[in-house]
Amino acid sequence: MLELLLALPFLMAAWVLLARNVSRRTTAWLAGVAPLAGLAILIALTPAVLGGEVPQVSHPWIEPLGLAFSLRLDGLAWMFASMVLAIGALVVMYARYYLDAREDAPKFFAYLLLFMGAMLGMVLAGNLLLLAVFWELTSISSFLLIGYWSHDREAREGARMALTITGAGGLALLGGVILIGQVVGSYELDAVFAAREAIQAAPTYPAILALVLAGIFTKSAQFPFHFWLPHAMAAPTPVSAYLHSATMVKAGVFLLARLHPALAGTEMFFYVVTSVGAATLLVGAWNAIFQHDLKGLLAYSTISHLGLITLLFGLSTPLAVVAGLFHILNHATFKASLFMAAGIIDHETGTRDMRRLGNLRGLLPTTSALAIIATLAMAGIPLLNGFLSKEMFFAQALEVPSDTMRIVVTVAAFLAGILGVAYSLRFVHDTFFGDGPRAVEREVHEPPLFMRAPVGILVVVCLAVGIAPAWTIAPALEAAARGVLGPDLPEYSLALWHGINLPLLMSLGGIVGGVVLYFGLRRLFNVHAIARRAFGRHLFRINTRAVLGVARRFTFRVTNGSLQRSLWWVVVAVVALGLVPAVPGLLASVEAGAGQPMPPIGWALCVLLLAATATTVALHRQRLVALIVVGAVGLGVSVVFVFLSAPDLALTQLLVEMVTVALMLLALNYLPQESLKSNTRARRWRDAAIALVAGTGIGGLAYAVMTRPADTVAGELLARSLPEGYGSNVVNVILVDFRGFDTLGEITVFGIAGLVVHALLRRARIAATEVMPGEPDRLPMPANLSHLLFPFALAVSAYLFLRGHNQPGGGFIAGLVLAIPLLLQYVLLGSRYVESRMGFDYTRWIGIGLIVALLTGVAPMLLFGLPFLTSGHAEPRLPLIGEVPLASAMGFDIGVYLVVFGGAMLILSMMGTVKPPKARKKRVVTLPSGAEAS
Amino acid sequence: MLQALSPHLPVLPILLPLLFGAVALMFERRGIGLQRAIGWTGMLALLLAVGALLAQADTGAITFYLLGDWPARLGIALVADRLSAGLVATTTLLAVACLLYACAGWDRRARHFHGLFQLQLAGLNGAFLTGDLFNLFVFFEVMLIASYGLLLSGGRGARMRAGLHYVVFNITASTLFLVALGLLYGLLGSLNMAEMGARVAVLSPDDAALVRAASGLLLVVFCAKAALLPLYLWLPNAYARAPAAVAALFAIMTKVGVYSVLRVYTLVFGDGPGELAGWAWPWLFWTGLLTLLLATLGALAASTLRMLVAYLVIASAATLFIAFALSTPATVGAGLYYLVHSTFVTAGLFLVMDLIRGQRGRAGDALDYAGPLRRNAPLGALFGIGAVSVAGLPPLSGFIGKALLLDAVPDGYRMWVWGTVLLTSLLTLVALARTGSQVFWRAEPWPADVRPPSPPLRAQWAGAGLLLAYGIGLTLWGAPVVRYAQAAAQQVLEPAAYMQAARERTPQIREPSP
Amino acid sequence: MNRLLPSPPLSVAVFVLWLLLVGDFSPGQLALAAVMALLLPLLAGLLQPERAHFGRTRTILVLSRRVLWDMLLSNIEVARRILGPERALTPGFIWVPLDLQNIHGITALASIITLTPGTLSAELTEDRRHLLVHAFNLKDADATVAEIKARYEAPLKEIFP
Amino acid sequence: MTDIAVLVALHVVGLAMLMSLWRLLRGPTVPDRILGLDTLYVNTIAALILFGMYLRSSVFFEAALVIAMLGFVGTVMLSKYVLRRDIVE
Amino acid sequence: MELALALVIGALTAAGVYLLLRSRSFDMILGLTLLSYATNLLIFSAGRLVVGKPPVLKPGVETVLANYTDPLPQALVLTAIVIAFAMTAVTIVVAMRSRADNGDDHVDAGGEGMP
Amino acid sequence: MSPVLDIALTALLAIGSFFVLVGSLGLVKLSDFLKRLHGPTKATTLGVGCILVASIGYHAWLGDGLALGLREILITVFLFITAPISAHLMARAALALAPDQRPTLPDGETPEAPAVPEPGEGSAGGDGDGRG
Ligand code: NA
Ligand code: NA
Repeated sequence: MLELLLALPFLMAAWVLLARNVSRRTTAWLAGVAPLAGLAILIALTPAVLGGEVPQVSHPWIEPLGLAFSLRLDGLAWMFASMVLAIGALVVMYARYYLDAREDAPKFFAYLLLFMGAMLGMVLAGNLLLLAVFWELTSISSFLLIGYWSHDREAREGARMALTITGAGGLALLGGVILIGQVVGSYELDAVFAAREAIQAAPTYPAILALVLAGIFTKSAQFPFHFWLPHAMAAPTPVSAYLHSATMVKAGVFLLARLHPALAGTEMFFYVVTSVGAATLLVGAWNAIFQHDLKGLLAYSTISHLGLITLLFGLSTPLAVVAGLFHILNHATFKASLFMAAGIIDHETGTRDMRRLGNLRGLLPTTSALAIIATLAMAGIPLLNGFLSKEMFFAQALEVPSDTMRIVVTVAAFLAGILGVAYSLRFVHDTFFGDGPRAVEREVHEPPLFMRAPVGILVVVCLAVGIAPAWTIAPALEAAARGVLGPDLPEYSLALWHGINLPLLMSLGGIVGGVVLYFGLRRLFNVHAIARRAFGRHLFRINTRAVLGVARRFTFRVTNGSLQRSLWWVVVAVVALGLVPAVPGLLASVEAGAGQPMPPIGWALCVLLLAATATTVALHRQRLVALIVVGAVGLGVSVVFVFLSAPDLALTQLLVEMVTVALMLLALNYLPQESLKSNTRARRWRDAAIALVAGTGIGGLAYAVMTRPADTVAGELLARSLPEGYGSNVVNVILVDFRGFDTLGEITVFGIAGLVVHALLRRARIAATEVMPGEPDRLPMPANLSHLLFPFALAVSAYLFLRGHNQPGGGFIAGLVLAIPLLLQYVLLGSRYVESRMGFDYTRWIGIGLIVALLTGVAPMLLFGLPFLTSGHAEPRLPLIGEVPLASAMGFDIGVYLVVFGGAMLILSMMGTVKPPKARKKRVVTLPSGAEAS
Repeated sequence: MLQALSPHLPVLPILLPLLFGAVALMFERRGIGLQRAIGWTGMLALLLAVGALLAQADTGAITFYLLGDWPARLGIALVADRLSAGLVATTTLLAVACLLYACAGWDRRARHFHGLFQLQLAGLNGAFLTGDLFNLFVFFEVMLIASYGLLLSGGRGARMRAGLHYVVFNITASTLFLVALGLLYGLLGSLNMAEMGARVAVLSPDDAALVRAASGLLLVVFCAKAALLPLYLWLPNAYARAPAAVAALFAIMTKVGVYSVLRVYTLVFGDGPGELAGWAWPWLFWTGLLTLLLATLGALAASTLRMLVAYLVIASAATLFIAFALSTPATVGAGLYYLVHSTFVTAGLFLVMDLIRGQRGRAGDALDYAGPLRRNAPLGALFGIGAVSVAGLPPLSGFIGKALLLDAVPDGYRMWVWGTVLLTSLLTLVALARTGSQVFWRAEPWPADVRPPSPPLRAQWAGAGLLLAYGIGLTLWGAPVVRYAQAAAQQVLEPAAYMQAARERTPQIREPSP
Repeated sequence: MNRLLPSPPLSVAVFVLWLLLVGDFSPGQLALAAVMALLLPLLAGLLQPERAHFGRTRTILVLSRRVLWDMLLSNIEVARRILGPERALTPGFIWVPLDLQNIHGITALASIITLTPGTLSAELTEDRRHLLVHAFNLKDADATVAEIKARYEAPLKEIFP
Repeated sequence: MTDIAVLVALHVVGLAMLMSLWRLLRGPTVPDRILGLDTLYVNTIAALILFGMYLRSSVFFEAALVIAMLGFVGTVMLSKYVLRRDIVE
Repeated sequence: MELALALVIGALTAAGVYLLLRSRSFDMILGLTLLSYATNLLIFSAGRLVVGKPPVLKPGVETVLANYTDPLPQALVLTAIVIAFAMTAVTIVVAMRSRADNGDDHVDAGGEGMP
Repeated sequence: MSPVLDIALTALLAIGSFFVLVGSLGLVKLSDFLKRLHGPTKATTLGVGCILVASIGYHAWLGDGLALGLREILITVFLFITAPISAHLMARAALALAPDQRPTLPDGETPEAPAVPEPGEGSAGGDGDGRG
C-alpha cells in the first residue's frame, strides 16, 4: 500500500511524459490521478494511523550500507503526506489553467509529479538514509521546476541558487545522517529514536547537530541561508504555491520534527535552533514589508513563518512542538492560497508589481475576497487559523525557562507579530485598494472558475480551522504530534477563546502595532521608492563568480596545456619520491661498494659514450648533426652489451638503431632542420639543474644496485633452459618460452605501432620542409651492389632465425635483418618501384604473424589441456637429412618474425610515401650558383 | 569445448581480443560489415568468458594460471582474484557500450578501428590479470599504443597536438616504469609480484632504502597514468579531444593506474612485516585530497563539455586514491564500488556530451556561450541522469559510492575526507547545473534558415543509454556489487592468501621450483 | 638462366654462403643450402632492375688476384702518405671515360677503384659514360686514367660483355 | 704472444675508435660526421673480432656479421638525406 | 667498471631529461631516445656486470650462474628496446602530423609555460 | 700453439691494427673531406680484413673448427661489397654540398649536378675547413 502510494507520482510522471500527444486536459487529469489516488489510499489508512498504529514496510536495498527501502506512516508522516497530496491536487487543478497553451505541459506536470514523489518519499521514509535520498531528490526536482521558464535569466539563476544552497545542505545532511548511523548502528527510524541517549551522549553529537541543522536550515530558508527563496519566485506560480508554501520549504521543518525525538532536548539544540528561528522570523518579516513583487512579499513572509516554526521546534517543549506542527498546516493553507491568488493576479494583469497594481477588488471580486481572507489568516487575525497557532506561539514564548531567552523570544515574537500585520496590510492595501491598476497591458477579469476553486477551497479550510479547530484539525494534529512526541501528549486546547491573557494582548498589540507601523512607514518614507535590494543574490553572485574565477585562474595556472610543465612535474616527482629517499642507501653503497677493475679499452668506450652524449645535448638544435651523434651513442651502447656478455642485445640494439635512424631521417624531411631557441636562459638552467639531479640519482641507484650481491631466479632459468625449454640461448628461451607472454605483448605493441603509423599517414598530405628540385636521384651503382647483397641478407636472416633458439639471433633480429635490406631498396630504388615489384600488404603480415604466435600458444591448450604457450619438442627423422630438432617455441618465433618484418616495413614504407599537399605549390628552392637542375 | 576451456579462464580475456583483433586486421580489406561482425563476435565471446571468470572469482578462489606451465617465479602467471575479475568485467561491459557507439559510424572513419579496439581490450584485461610486474608493463604498453591509435586515427589539428602530449607523456612514464623495474629486479631478483612481496618482507635496512626509492619511482608511474596531482596535467586535453567512443573507453584507463597502485602497494609493499609496509598510503591520501579539489575546480572552470568530463574523470580517480590510501576493507570496498560506478558514468557522460555536441551545430563543445540547440528531450534526461550520478547525488550510484566511502572513513581522517568530498560534490553539482543551464536552458531555438543536425543514431542512443543504465543497475541492484567489492577489498588487503595461492599452484607437467 | 634459376653464380654464392654461415656440411644443411640457393635469388630477383649477363667468368679470378695485390701495395703507399706531411699530397679529380656499358661492370669498376687506395669513384654521369674519380695523390691525370682502363676496365669488359 | 697481441690490438682499435669519434663530434661538415660514424662502425667490427679472440668465443660473430652487412645502411641513408632530403622517393 | 657504467647511465639520463624538457618535438624525441638508452643500460646492469660469459649454454660447462651472466635482464631489455622503437615510431609520426596540421613544431600551442 | 702460427697471427694482428689506426688517423689528421675519405674506406677495410684472417687462424687453432672460423670470411666479403657504396655516396654528398669543387667534363659537356641548397646552418654545410 505504502509502496503504491509512493510509486504513484513517479508512475504518473512517466505516463505523462510518454503520452506527450494527448490534450492538455488529459495530461492534467493524468497528473491529477497521482495525488487523488494517493489521497484515497491515505484515507484508507487514516483510521489506523489516527488509532495510533504505524503502518510500515521494508525492502532491502543496499544492505551493506544500511540503506533499506523502509516506509513508515506515522502521524507526522500522515499529516505531511496529506498536505503534500491535497495541496498537490489543488495545484494540478490550478496549473491546468495557469499554464499557457504554448508551454510544454507534460514536462511541467512530470516535474511536478517527480517533486511530489520525492516529497512523499521523504515524509514516508522509515530509514534516515532513504530520507536523505528523497531529500536530495526534492532539491533536484525543484531545480527543474524553478528553472521551468528557462528562457528567463531570473528563473535559471534562481534555480541554480536554490539547487546550490539546498544541495549543499543535502550533502551536509547526508554527513549528519551517516554520523547518526555510526552512533546508532542503523538508519532505521525506530532504532534512531530508541538511541536518543546514545546520540546525545556521543562525541560526534555536535557534528551531527551541525550537519543535520545545516541541511534543515538551508532547505527551510533559515537565516542566513534564506536568500535563495525569494529568487525561486521566478518559477511559475503553481510551483511557488506548492514548493514554497506546503512542501519543499516544509521539508526542512519536517525533518526538524522528524528528528526531534532523537536530537532535541539539549541546550545546544535549544540555543541554536531557537536563535536561528528568531533571527529568520524577524529578517523575513522585515524584508517582506519592502517587497514590491507580490510573490517576493509572500516569499519573505514564508521565510518569516518558517523561522517561527523553527523557533517553536527549538523551544522543544511539547506544547511548542504541537504549536509548530499546527502552524505548519496553517501556513501551508493560507500561503498556498495566497500564492495562487498572486498567480491569478499576475495571470490577469500581467504584472506582480504592487507599484503598478491596486484597486483590484472591483475587477477581481472573488479573488480579492479570497486573498484578503487568506492574508488575514497570515496576519493572525482571529477566526482564522493563523491566529490560533500564533496565539500558541506567544504562549510558548512566554514560558521559556531561561530568562534571557524568554525575553529575546518574546520580544521577537511580538515584533514579528507587528511586522506580519504590516506586510499583510501592504499586500492587501497595495493590491486591492487604492488607485490602479497602472500600465497594465491586459483587460483584467476573473479567471476560470477552476483556477479560483483551489484558492477557495484553501480559504474555506483556513476559516474552518480558525473557527472550529477542535472539530476539524484536532485529530490530525494529535496524530502528528504523537509522531513527534510519542504516545504521551501534553494537555493542550485548540479553543478559539482562552480568556484575556497575555498572548491575546500580544496579538492585539501586534495588530495595532502593525497597522501603525505600516501607515507610519508610509508616512515616513515612500515604501514604493525603496529599491529592492537583493543583497543575498548579490552575495551569491559575487561568491559564485569568485569561486568560478578562482577555479578558472587556478586551473589555467596549473594546466596551461604545456607538455613541458607536465614533464617537469614528472621529473620533480621522481626526485621527490624516488631519489630523495634513496640517499641513505646510496651513501651506504658508496661506502661499501667496490666495483670490478676495468681495462683501458673500457674507459675508451666510456669516454666515447660520455662525449657523444654531451655533444648530442650541445648540438641538439642542429637536428641532422644530433641524429648522427646519437648514432654513435647507440653504437657505443651496443658495444657495451657485447663486452658485458649480451650478444643478443647488441644485435638487437644495432638493428633497431638502423631502423630508428631511417625513421628519424624520414621524419626530419617533414620537420624543421633546426630547433628554434624558445626557452629562456633561466629555464634552461633550471632544466639543466633538475636534469643533473635526476641523472645523478638514477646513476647512483644503478651503481648501488650493481655493487650489491644478487639473489635472483636466474640460476633456475639457466638450469631449466636446455632440458625444458629445448634451447641453449637462454635469452631466446626466455623470450619465446619462459616469458613468451611478454613477447606476445611486445609484438602486439610492435604491430599496433605499424597500424598507428599507417592510420596517421595513409591519407595524410604533409609538405616537406624542403623539396629538392629535379627528378629523384637514381643511384645505379649503390643500387646494384645492394641488390647483390639482398639474397645474402635473406640467407643471413634465415640463418639468424633458425639458429636463434641456440645461438644469438631469433625472430625479432631475423625480422629486422630482413626488413633493413628491403628498406635499403626503398631508399635506393624508390618506393614506387619496390612496391610495384613486391606488392606487400604489410598490415596483413602483422595480422598473420599475431595469429601464428597465438595459435602456437593455443595448440597445447586445445590438444593437451596444458596452459597457453606451453612448449613442446620433437626430433622427427627425415630421410637423407637426419634428425631435425623442432621446438614448438619456434612456431611462436615465426609469428614474431612476421610481425616484426610486417610492422617495420609498414612503418617505414608509410613514412617514405607521404604525399605532398595537393593544392599548394611546392616551395621552390633557390639554387646555389654554379649548379643546375638535372 | 567449453568444458575444455574452463581451466583456461584467466587467459581467455586476453587471448580472445588478441585473436579477434588479429583476425580483424587480416580481413581489413573486406569491408566494414565483416569488421563489425568480427568485432561483435569477439565481444560476445569475451562477455561469456568474463562472465564465467567472474563467477569463478566470486567463490573467493584466487586462481593462478601458469603460462607455459612454468612455476610462477620463473615464468609469467596470470592471477584471477575478485579484484582483477571485477575490473575485467567492468572493462568488458564498458567496451560493449563503446563498441555500440562507435558502430554508429566512427569505426568507418578511423582506420583499423576494430583491430585496435580489440587489441586495446587485450591490453586492459592483461594489465588487470597479470601477476608479474614486467608483464604489467608490457600490457600497459599494449593498452597505451592501442589507445594512441584509437585516439589519433581519423583525427587532425588540435587533436594531433593533444595526441603528441599524450604520447610523449606516457612514453616518459613508461621509461620510468622500466627504470623502476630494472632497479627492483636488481634488488629483489624476481618479477613475480607475490615473490617480490615475500622478498620485500625480509629486506636488510640498506636495501630497504633502495627498494623504497624504486617503489617511489613506480608510484610516480602509476600516479601519472592515474592522473594524480601533479601528474594529471596531460589528461584533460587528451581526453577532451578524443573521439567520444574512445574517450569513453579511456574512462577505464586511469583506473588501470589506480588498480596498479592498489595491487602493487598491497601485495608487494603492503602491510607485511617489512619496513616499507604501506609507506605510500599517506602520500596518496593527501595528494588524493588535493587532486580531488583541483580537479573539481577544473570541472568548474572547464570551457568545453568534454573538458568538464575529463576533469570529472580525474576527480573520480582522486576519490579512489583517497579510498584506497585509507586501506581499510571498508574504504577499499567503497572505493571499488565507486570505481565501477565512476567508470560507467564518466564514460556515459563522454558519450552524452558528444550527442549534445552533435545537436548544437557550430556551438559544438563550447560552454562559454549558449549556441542553438536542436531540442531533444531524451538527451536532457540522459544528461540529467549522468550529472546526478557523477555528482554523487541520490539516488544514483554515485551517491551510494560516496555514502559508502564517507561511512567507511576511519576516525582520524573523517574531517578531511568529509570536508573535501562533500565540498567537491557541491562544486561538481554547481558545475553541472551551470553546464545544463547553459546548454539546455539558455539554448537559442534552432535558426530557421540553417538545416538542423540529424538526430543521434540508434546505436549512439544505445551506447550512451547502456552506460547510464549500468549506473542505474548499480543503484537498483547495488547490494551484490557492494558485497562483491567489499569481499574483493578484503581479499586484496590480505596478501598472505594471495602468496599462499601462488605457492600452492604447481605446474602440471613440470617440476615445481624448489 | 631460366626463370627458375635466374642467376647461377648468385645461387652458387648463396649455397656457399649458407654452408659457411652454419659451418656444418651435414646432409641436412646441404639440402637446406640448396633450397636457399634456389629460393633466395628468385625472391631477390623480384627487385632486380637489370639482369646480369656474364661473359668470360674465368677472368674473374685473374682480376681478383690483381685487385687484392693492388690493394695491399697501395695501402702501404696511402699509409705512408697519411703518416707523412700533408703538404706532399696533391689530390684531384679526374673524369674516366667509360667503354663499359653494362651497369654491373661499371659497378664493379667503381667498387674496385674505391677499394684500391688512392682513388675513389665519386659519381657516375646519368648517361653512364663518365666516372668521376677522386685521386688521393694525383701526379699525372692521363696516366691514371689509362692505368684504370687497362688494369681494370679491360678485364671487366670481358666478364660483363 | 698472440694473446698479448690481441690485447694490444684491441687497445689500438680502441684508440682508432676514439679518433673516429673525434671526427664525428668535431665535423665540421655533415659528410665528415657521416664518415666518422661509418668508420666507427667498421672499427667496431675489428673490436668485436678481437674481443672474440680475447675471450676465445665466437658468440660475437653474428654482431660483427650484421654490422658488416648492414652497418653501411645508416651511411647510405644519411648521405641520401644530404643529397635529396627525401630518403625514400 | 660499475662506476663507469653508472656514470654513463647518469649522463644519458641527465641529457635525456634535459632534452625532454625542450619544447620542440624533435628535441623531445632525441631526449626520449637517450633516456631509453639509459633505461636499457640500467635494466641490463641489474643483472650485474659480467665480462665474457654470455648466457648461451656451452656443452660441458655446468649451467650455473657462476658460468653465465643473468639472462633475464637481457630478455627484459630486448622487450624494452622493441617497445621503445614502436613508441618512437608513433611519436615521430604524431610529431610530423602535429607540425603539418598546426604549422609549428613547438609542442605547446601557447608557447612555453613555467610551472 | 706453434711458434710459426703464433708469429704469423701476431704479425697479422699488428698489420691489421696498424691499418685500422692509420685509417682513423687519416680521418683526424687530413684537412679536407675528400682526402679524409680515403683513409677509412680503404686502410680500415684492409686492417679489418687482416684481423679477420688472424681470427680465423686463431679459432681454427683453438679447435673451434675451421668450418666455424671460415665463416668470418663472410664479414670481409660483406665489407668489400658495402664499403664502396658508402664511400661513393659520401663523396656524392660532399660534392653536392660543395658543387664548385666538382670539375667539368673534359669534352666540354656540362655534367649533371645534383643541386643542393644550403640546408641550414650547421646541419649540412658547416664552415668547411681547407678548401671544403
Ligand atoms: Na612455452
Ligand atoms: Na618519401
